[in-house]
Amino acid sequence: MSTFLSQQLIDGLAALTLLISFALLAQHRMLSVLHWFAAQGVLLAVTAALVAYSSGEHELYISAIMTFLLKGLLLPWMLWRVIRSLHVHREVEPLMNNGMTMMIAVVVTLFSFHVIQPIAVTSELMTRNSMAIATACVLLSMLMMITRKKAITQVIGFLAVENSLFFAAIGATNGMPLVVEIGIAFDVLVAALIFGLFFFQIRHTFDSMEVDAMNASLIHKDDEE
Amino acid sequence: MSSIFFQFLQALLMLLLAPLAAGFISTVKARLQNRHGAGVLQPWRDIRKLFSKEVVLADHASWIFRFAPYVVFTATVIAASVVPALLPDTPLSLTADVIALVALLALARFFLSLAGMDIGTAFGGMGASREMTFSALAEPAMLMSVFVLSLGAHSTNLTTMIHHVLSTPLLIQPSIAFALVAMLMIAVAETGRIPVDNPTTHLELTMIHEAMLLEYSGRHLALMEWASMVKILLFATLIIDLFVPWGLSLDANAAGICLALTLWLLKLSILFVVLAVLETGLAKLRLFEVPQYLGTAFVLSFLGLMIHYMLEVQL
Amino acid sequence: MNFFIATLLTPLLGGVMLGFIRNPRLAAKLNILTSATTFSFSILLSLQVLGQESLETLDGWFYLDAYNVFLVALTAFVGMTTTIFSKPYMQHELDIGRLNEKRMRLYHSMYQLFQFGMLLGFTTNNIGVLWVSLELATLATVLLVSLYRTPASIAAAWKYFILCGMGIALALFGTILVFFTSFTVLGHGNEALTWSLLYAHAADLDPAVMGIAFCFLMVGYGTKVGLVPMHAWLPDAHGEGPTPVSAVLSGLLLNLALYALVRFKMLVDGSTHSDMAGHIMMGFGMISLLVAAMSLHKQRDIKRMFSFSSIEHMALMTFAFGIGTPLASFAALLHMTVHSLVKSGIFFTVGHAAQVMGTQRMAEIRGLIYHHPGMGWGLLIGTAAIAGFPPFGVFMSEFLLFTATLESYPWLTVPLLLGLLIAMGGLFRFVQPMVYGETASHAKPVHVNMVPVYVHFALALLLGLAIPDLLAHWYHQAAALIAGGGV
Amino acid sequence: MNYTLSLCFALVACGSVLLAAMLTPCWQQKSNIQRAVLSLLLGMAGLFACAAGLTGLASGGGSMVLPLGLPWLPMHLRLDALGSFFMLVIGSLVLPVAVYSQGYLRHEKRLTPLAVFLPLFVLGMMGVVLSDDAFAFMLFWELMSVSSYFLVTHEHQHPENRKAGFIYLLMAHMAGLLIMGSFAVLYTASGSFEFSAMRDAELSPLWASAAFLLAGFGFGIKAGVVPMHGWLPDAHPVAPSNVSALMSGIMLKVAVFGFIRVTWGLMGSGDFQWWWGALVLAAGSSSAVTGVLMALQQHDLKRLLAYHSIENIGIILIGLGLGMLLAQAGHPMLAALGLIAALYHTINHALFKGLLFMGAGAVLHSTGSRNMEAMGGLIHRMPWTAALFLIACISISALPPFNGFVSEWLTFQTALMAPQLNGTLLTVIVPFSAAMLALAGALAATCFVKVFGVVFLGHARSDIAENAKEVDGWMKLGMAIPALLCLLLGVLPALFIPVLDQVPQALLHTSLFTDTASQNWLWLTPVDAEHASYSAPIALLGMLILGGLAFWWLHPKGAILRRSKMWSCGNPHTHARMQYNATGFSQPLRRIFAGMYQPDEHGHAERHQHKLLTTRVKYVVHVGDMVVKHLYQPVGQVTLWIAKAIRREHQRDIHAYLAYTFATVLLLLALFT
Repeated sequence: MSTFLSQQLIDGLAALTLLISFALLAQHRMLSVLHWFAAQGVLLAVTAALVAYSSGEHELYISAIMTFLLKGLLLPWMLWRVIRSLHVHREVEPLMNNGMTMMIAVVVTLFSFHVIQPIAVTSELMTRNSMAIATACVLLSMLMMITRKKAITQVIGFLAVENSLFFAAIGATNGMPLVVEIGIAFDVLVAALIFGLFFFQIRHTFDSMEVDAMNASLIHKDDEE
Repeated sequence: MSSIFFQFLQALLMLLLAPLAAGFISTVKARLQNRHGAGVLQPWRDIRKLFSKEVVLADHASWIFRFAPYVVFTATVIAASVVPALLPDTPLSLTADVIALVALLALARFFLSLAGMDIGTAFGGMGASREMTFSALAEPAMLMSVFVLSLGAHSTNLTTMIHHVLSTPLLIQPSIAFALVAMLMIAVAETGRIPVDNPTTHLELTMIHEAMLLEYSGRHLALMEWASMVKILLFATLIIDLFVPWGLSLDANAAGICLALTLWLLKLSILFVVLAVLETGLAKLRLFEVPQYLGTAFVLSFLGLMIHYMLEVQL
Repeated sequence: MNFFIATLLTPLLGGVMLGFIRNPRLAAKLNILTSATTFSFSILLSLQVLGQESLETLDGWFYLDAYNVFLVALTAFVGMTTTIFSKPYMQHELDIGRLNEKRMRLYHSMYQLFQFGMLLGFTTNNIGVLWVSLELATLATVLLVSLYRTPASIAAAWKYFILCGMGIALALFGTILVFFTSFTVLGHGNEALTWSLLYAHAADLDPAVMGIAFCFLMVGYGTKVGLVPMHAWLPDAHGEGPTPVSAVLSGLLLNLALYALVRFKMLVDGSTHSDMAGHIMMGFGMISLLVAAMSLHKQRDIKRMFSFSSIEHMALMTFAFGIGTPLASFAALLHMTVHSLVKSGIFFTVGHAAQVMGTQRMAEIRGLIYHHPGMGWGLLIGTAAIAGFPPFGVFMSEFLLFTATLESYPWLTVPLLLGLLIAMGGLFRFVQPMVYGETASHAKPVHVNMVPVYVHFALALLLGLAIPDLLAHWYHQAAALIAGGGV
Repeated sequence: MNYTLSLCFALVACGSVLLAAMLTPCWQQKSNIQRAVLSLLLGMAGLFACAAGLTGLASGGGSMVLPLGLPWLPMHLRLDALGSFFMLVIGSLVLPVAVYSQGYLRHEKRLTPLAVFLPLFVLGMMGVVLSDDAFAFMLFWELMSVSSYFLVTHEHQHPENRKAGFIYLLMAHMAGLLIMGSFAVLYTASGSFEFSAMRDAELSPLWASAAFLLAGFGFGIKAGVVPMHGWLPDAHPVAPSNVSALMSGIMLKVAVFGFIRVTWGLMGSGDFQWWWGALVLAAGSSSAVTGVLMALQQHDLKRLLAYHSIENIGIILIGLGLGMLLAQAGHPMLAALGLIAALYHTINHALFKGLLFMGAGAVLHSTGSRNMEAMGGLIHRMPWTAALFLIACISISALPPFNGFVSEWLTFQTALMAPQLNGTLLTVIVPFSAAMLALAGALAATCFVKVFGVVFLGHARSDIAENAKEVDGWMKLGMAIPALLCLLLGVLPALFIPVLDQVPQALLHTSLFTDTASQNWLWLTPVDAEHASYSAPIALLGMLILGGLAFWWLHPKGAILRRSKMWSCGNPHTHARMQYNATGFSQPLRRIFAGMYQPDEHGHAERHQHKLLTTRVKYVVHVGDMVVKHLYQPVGQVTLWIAKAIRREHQRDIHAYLAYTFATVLLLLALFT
């Protein structure tokens, strides 16, 4: 298949990823958030495979598989376990209302395109657009971390950021060197494990998954005159 | 050699004339009040009598109390002997310039006040407190009025200043006039006369100088009194030297000295008559009006200074 | 033999081994042993480098130059002294039941892993691996911060984790951006992430991309450095974790983050040929300095307070590196060294003091100088040293920084001096009543080991009086390297 | 690098204090040995410092380089004329204080901190005087500040002492930073930290003014110049008295030294601008008057003395300011006169203020109180202390024949050079400042009549005063030395001033004493004999002869002298409480200067049954320091306010912080791409 076509495909996938980021931001029900997250993982794996195929860098297949297993299956499954055992599939109430969030999201996306524009002009890379999209995804996922109260949604936001980064690595640079990939993947895994460990700790000590509840325990020490 | 002799003559004159001066003032005052008065020699009699009397000392009077009279007396007399009465330049006149002279008097005052506080009576402390306070306010004013002259003469040595005044042609200098008035006011305050303080008063809560002498007796009292008399004469002579020095004999020959002596006595008597008239005419100020009085003197002398720069100095 | 490997493997293996040792006393001893070994290897390593300007091994995976060699030695040294301090300290925590054997195991093993992460970060030549190692160190410390499992410690760890996680993610994005432009130059392989090669080809990198990359890296690694406004995690993490962890956090981890930041600054400068990176760093430094200095005046918790002082000093270094002249860089490097020594020393003292009083609330810590003179004087002298009083090294570095500022940006000296003054006031406002005053009744007898503290202060003193030629030489080289010129 | 005798002396002095600081901790347990070692080494240091100073002034100093400090900047030490003089100042007080300490510290519980930090403190001061590059200067300067902080907080069980220490350290640090600033300005001009390079550097007027202002405020804070003096009256009294003596006696002088070193030495009188001198003159006058006026209202003995330090620093500054004005007007010789007046007052103040603090220490030592209202009649129980204290009182009151008068006289003489200045404004301002000087001097006399009268004369006002004991020989000896020096410097200034004259020769390249003046040891005649002259020896001699005569003539052989109850206007049964006390003594001034003091007074009469039957009357007055109230406290409050606002920011929840990071990224991207 011609690089041009693959480029087209990659751009399409990039668009999808952006869409999913928006979806994650918009979602209210915990489980659907999880679904979209899993979908994003799978999408990444596909992108990786595609890039591997088109650029002929076979080590990318490995990372594609890794991604699929880790981000498509393992992490969502873990999170699902957590949600179920902690009974937190209630509605997730965001800090600010949805419309507002969407507005900001759109602005942020435009902004990131504006930021990447100079590169697009100067650099002779074919994958520059996907870099712009990756930037947007990163910022959107951060926005998600900010606007959600529940600890779990924050984590999903965090992992979404990782996903967007991975997408940047794949889509924009045809994948980082394997060692680094593995290292990053390993870190993400460990992070996820620690998260899981934390959830139970938090639940156990605060019997709530609200972040504010935790915050209170920190504030008091500064408060009295 | 002769200059040294005249120096001692001059100092001696100061010392001996002082009681007479005091007597003179009180007699004039008495006459002004239609009294007969005790006579010019009365202070001399008092002093002689006090010398021969025994000293009664409070139980726990410390050595300060006995030491003070001698310091007060000697400091005042040394200061007096520096002021030229007959000759402008005598060997001792270089010993202390005006500033040093003021300082010597301050030393006397310092010990006087300490003596006042030594016995621990309420009056002594009161006197010391007031004396020091008011003199502290008087001192800058006095120096200011002296500066008016010494800045003109480029000197603080009395001799030089006198020569300067003598050499300058006699013309009306407003700055000098201001300085003179200020100096007179200060002199009244420093010597503890009406309207600032009343030397003849006792057992009044208004007294300043006398309050510190209450515990003194015998020779100590005599020295203290004598010192204060010398001080009056000193200030009078100082004013004469600074403002109307004409008549001092520039070289030490008998004729000149005699002329100078007569002129000096004349000037003194005029000054003292004025003082006596003022004392009879004026009432004593309330205690806390004294600062205003001294402040006025300070402002006057400062004005004199400014006028000196603005009108009289040819830059 | 290759000392790189030795230096790195010792803590790694040590960490794994300590994970299986149940007896805490034995574990503590082994902990010390491991760190001591690491330290001796690091010394040998630096001696090896001493000859040549820089050293690359394992086909360029590891790289030592004047800039990081003494940081490796410093890290290993502080790591060692901290283990010595932590032996009695953690034992006491165990005795009063704040910890159990299981957690002690976690503590020791994680401590060594943290060491591994640190050393890897300092020695690696690959900016990707640098990121990985920093993340590793972070994860290890997250577990250490939450060691006590108290609500506050959990919350602190969570905050630490989320904020730094986000930060570190941004850093990774920055790294990817660098790769994005570099693989066009250096081919699609590890070379494109190898710092020494990047540095060599810095001029060929796309300035625009590097600019954007630095923005992300600044925020990302800046979070780890503890720069305002990304610093919120730092006081809590310091305040709630065990004191040895606070000590290494302040003394070492922040250094690593700043080290990484400066490495990237060197690349960016080489690529953009502008002061953009420097100005960004100066801005962050100045703001952080003032905010931290001000916050020092309203504190309740002793460890939080000193963590704010850490922010202040990291800010000073960031500012200095931002100025970028050789003199400023020299000052920053010196400051980095002395701050690590003094601040960790202070944390040792503070830890003991908190144990003696049974609280970290400064209002309840009183009259140290009466019942534990050594401790009291330690805290007092340490504070004086960190506040920048001579003859300690902090004074010397601040003096140099001040001069450098005046040479380049005269008007910035005003806020700089103001910040230093305010900070000093804040520190003494609280330290004085703790050290002095009426003796406190509730003081408990605690087995205290003040030797590491005094060693640290003695070194700081030495650096304040006269910098050894060897070290000065390194500083000069490093400063030249960073600034591209000689002092 | 040339070693000379003087430099070696100086090094020995520094060495022995360093040794003291290192050795004394060895005898933690045996406080006697510790004390002995301390006093011995300190005394040695003082002795050698004096030697260094004298030889340095006589036969020139030397310089050397130590392998310390920055890698590319070894530590430069140099002993020049100015340094030698201040070495002399330091030595002449450290020696007696060392002797004094041997007795004073006998009952000290926690001797070790003192025994470590006192020598370090002295070392710091000597180092400042010796150092010849900015880094060494700052190093020793801050060493001086920090060690003196530890000495101030030595008796830290009292909260107010801790507060004083804190403020002191803060101000000292601020001073240090400002001074560093001025050095940095000079550094940018010269490109080197070495003073030798800074001397040659050419400064633009703007930068010169910046350096001058930085140095002025920096050293001014440390010297306690109004209005930066707020820390001083709190800090000096709370230190142990021997330390207070050193702090007031020398440390403030080291600040003066620094000021002279930077302005006269490094910038050079060529760079002076007319308003510099005017500023210094104004600061001096205000310090002199404010200091003494505040002192008058104190009844804590040591606090009172501390305020007098402010006054005397003011007098020194008046001399310096006049010198700067005259130098700028192009009269180096008259400038030299001003400089010499200032230096002379420097050493005088070191001596009598040291003596005063030692005396206060002796009183404190034997009564256990600093409160003057509790004293009285101590002259009977502590005759020696009283006599020596009196000498100091006379000296500080600027009365002949003691030393205080000489320096004030010289300052007056300088002030009378006003006509030499160009510009009518200055020529009027200058005599006015002279009047202020006169006022300060006279008020000082008032204040010390109060001090001596209330503390030593009259009846004992309490049991502690009743049962006071005379202090031991060491302390007497320690006080006797400066007392003797006060007299010598007062009587034989004409011998000492030619030695001083080295300093203006080094700084202004001109000598004060041309042929006209250098007549003989009898006469002190700056400029020339026509202009002004003062002969302390003759005056003293005259007074002795006259007093002797009077005594010999009046004092009868069988001394008729009867002791009896005091008369007290016929009411001999007065209670000790009826005496004038400190508060009463200063009441007139409190009323005259009420506008400046703003005292808060509370009178209150307890009446019994009937409204005419007053049983007891209570009167409380407090005079606070306006500067502290209107300058220091507001600054502190603002700081706390901001700190609070920031702390509120630190209590938000995690989303806020994430938002911060997010915003920061966007901001950076927006700004820099």
